[in-house]
Amino acid sequence: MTHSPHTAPPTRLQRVLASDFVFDFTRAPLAILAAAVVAFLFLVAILAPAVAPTNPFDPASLNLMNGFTPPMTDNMFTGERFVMGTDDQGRDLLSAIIYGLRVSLFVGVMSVLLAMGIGVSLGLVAGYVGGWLDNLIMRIADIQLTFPSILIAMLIFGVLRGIIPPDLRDEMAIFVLIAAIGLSEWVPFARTVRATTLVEKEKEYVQAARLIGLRRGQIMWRHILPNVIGPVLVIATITLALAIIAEATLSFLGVGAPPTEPSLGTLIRIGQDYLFSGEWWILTFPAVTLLALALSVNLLGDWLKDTLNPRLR
Amino acid sequence: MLIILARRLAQAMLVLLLVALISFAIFRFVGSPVENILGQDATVTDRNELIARMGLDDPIPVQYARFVWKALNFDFGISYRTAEPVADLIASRLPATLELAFISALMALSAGILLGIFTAIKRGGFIAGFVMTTSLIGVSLPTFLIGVLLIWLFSVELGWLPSFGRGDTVRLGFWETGLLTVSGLKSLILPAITLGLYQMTLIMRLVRSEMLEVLRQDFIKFARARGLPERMVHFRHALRNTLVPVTTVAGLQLGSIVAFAIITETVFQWPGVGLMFINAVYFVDIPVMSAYLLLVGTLFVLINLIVDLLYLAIDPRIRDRNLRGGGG
Amino acid sequence: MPDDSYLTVTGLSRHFDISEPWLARLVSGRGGRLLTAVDDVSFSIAKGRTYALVGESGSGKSTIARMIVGLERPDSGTIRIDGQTAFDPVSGPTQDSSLRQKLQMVFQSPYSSLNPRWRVGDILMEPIRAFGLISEETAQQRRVQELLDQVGLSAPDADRFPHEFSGGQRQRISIARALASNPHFIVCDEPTSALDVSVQAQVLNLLKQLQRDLQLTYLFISHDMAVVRVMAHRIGVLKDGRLVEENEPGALIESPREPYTRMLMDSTPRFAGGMAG
Amino acid sequence: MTTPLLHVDGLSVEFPQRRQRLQALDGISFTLEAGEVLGFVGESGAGKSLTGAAIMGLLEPPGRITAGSITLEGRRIDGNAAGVRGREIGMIFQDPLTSLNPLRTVGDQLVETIQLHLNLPAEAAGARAAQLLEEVGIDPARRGAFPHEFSGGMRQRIVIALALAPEPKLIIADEPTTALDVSIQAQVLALLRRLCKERGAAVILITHDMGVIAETTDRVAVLYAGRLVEDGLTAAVIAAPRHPYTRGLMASTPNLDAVSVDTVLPQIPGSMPGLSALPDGCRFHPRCDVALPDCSRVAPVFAHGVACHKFAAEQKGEAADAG
Repeated sequence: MTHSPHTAPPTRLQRVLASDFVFDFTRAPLAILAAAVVAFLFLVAILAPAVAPTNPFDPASLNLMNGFTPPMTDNMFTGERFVMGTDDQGRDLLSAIIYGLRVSLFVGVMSVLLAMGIGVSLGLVAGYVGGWLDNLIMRIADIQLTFPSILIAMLIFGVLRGIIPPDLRDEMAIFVLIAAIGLSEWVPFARTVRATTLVEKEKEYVQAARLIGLRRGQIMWRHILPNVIGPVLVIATITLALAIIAEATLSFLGVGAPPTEPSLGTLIRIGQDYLFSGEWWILTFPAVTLLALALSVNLLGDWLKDTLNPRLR
Repeated sequence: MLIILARRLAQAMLVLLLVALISFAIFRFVGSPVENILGQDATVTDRNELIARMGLDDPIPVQYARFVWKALNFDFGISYRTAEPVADLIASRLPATLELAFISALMALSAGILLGIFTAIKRGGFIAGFVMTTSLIGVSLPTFLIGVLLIWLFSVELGWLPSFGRGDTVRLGFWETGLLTVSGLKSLILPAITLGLYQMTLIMRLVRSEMLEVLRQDFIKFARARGLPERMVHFRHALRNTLVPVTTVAGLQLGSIVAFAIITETVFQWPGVGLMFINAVYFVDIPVMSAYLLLVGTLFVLINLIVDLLYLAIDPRIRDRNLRGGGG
Repeated sequence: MPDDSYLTVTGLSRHFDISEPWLARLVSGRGGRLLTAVDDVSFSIAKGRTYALVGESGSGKSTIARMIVGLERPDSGTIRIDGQTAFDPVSGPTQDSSLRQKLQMVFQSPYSSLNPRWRVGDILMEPIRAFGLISEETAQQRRVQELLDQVGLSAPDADRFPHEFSGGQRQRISIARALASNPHFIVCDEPTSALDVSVQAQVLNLLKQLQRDLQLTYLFISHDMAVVRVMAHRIGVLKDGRLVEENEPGALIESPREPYTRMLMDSTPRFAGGMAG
Repeated sequence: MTTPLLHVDGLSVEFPQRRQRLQALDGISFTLEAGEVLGFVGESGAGKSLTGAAIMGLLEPPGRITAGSITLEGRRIDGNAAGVRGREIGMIFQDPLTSLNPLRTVGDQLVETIQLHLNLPAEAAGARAAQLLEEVGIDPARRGAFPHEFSGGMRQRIVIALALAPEPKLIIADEPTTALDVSIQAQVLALLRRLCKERGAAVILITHDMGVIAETTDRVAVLYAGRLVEDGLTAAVIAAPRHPYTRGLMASTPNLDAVSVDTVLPQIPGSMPGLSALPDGCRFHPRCDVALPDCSRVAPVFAHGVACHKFAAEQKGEAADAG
């Protein structure tokens, strides 16, 4: 960054466009591609009712005669064609995938937000306040980290299922899923934020803020939080991929999204049953969508990590 | 050294008691044990009798102590679903899981570390770049999908390997092993790859980034300035310093292999404790869930303890810091 | 104590607990251990003057600075600032914001003393708002520009981020922030030790000029005898937390009483026939 | 004329960045005789450490040498410095805390270096290591200790022992005492100078401190923004600096012999330009109080030990007066 004292400073937009971040992005084809795929999938999921050919939850749109239609082939009874074929119940697979994507992304994003909220606040408090509170929070984090998050999620899922009355289980399933994944992924946020906070808190600008009498909360919120955003963003991206995979895994295992709101994992679970009998498309298309989503998010996360931490390149 | 050992052991015990507490809480408070055993339409006298027999009217700390005591004697109660003692259930299924986890861990560690070193040293090279990008696919592929794809390719399309089960097993005392029969070994291949692949990519990426971090440090620059050839810089100086942080995380990863086995076992219908657990979650079979948690917790605490001690053996700085105080 | 002293420190001490964890202590049978960072230090600074504390790393100079501004709590001793008690062992530190407003600090590192995510204008505005000095927005802006001007920066610099400035310029921003609350007393903790020599002279001159213009009183912390020589009206030499010698600069340098002071000066590299200040 | 120990001619180093290439060194030339102590002085970013790294072939990628040559006793070593590294040229870095491998004992690291370069059997190498430790003032019995068990000054002594172990002809010391306390600085510098003199090894001492230069070096080279601006015998340069930057640098260094607190220190206005915004012509001209019109357009030629238009013009004037 050059600096000559007499030119006017650039505007915010100019600054963003001129930043190394944007510069690097425009020169990373893989990152651009990944961002495009992620943006496309998000858009499709949000606009699902408008872009899906049929509503897979509408019983009226289902025709059992359409069952097991291969992709791009006329059904031998009804003569209808489906881009990605149909499943056992004659549901249009493309529509099912679009709606499944919606569930997967919703669960993924919400659980990342939950994990981020918990992790960032606990990390800030542990790092800045320190003492026994820090010890307590980090011990819990240590213990939780010893257990893989998928196991924690399953456990939380199982416990919540035990607490919720059986007739409400399906209805609450999505929220139980979000809580389970969110609660299982807060530790990386907390650890990173704590580590960054410990570094930032020793910096002299924080002491300068203490000197003018700012309270702890004000210093954490106004001074330290903006400085942990970079690493939090990277973790959030990586965690999004993890959460999407975790959701798919739980749903695949049958302990996630309910049959009434199938996610990509649920679709793959259904598809697996027909793999042996040759109906490959019921598994393949949801699987490819899931892989494309997870891979793109991971690619973005990887690129973000490299760009925000150039030493690691 | 003795002090550290004592402290680590004390910490491990504490964690175990905590895990037991969670496990107990699940056992005691999730759903009602009485209803689960007797059903909803039992009489009040039946219920009261059971409550008294199970000691559910004792103070909670007493119940907890009893729970821990029973657990120490391998008494985890009776499965709600199969009405078998949970301990027997676990004992019959544990060998399958441990064999699978062991083989996968071996694979993940050896291949992961080798590839990690390779991609760190050859950073910027074509092959290393290719491996790195491919590894991202490995991280993005859910374990269950890897399993399903392997089944599709090697069982359905090629018909080379079995798609489910453990094959034939041989009984060695209390241990039932599949490692000694051809069909057992063949059955192991696909699940082991499925379970190990994801861990391998993680370990590889970890080793790479740690090694790059070490290679950037001053003492590496100074080692080069002393005229040490690259081979010595990499293997005598960088590698050892890399393995210190890698040990911890690799240890954790190994622990998580046992838990990830849940997924693999479901895909391949592998008769291990993971499959047992997932069924328990599905049917809200609380005693099995709580026992599984206790089992996995003990395993993790054990691994952590070993990793910690290993760490102390490798790094003289930690050794001294612990002796001089200030740790914690 | 002379009447014109602005700051008076009496019997200031600070210990750090460096004991082993209790379990290790129990096993090894050793008791707790204390590290004495500052040991019974007393001095006073005349109004409008600069008092320098000089010493090597671990001599306790920064701990003293931090205790005086209230970032750290002394174990014993009293601190009186401008007639007010800032700390005494009975009532502890005062929470008086009017006192806090009078003392400010300039830190060592030009890189970590400014929040990288804040614009310079916001950095300078923060003390003004925190102490409620000026309530009206345009007056606040005017004050920020005045501060920038005072330290030799220009008005548009308020919209820039710290990383756009050189080390010397950042240290000027730090000084401007310290000035923002209209303090009477500034603790300068090694303010130039991270700067290049040619820039160090600029910052030292700026501090001197501000002292003249605003009648500021300085406590100047440094490890560099030569820097202290050109800055201080009085010098205290610290060794292992104790004040071993104190004198006017000329007398101290010409005839040091303590061998430690002599050693410090002998090991300060200088060039023959050197350019006098 | 005999071949000098080290000859650097027109050395330029470049760092390709996102949007531009930063020229970190521009045409540095100097000669070093055997046994000589040459000081490189300059402020941060002047390129003094880079010069050392370039000679050692240890430029951090993507930095690279774009022009010039480095010859050691008549052999080109730019491009293949690995062959002489350690054996013929040793190096000492600023921070003794991080220069040693924390996981291996100091004896281990010494023996490793000795065996590699001197082909000694293990026993002889061990004896040699003990002797080296003794020479730098460390009890040889402590060779089994790990780096963290030594103080900063002790560690820098160990680093010096490591650099001297293969009996190199040249030691490059990059700010070897900046991280140490003043009282220890003097000891370590004296030790380094004595050991090198005893072995007839030449030294390139990189520092930002004119005082260190004055007390330790035979000759001094002043760098500014990637260019050499002045070069000469230390005593001569300090007595009569010819470049306005050298003059300013010396004048602005606070001195123990200052007269009074009320005097204003001489200062150079502004600060050294960053590599991305180097001015045309003489890179010092925006801060120079005696700049001529040419200074902002034409880079001055390095002649008579200095690169300055003003000095050249005065020389010409004197020559004309004399003639």
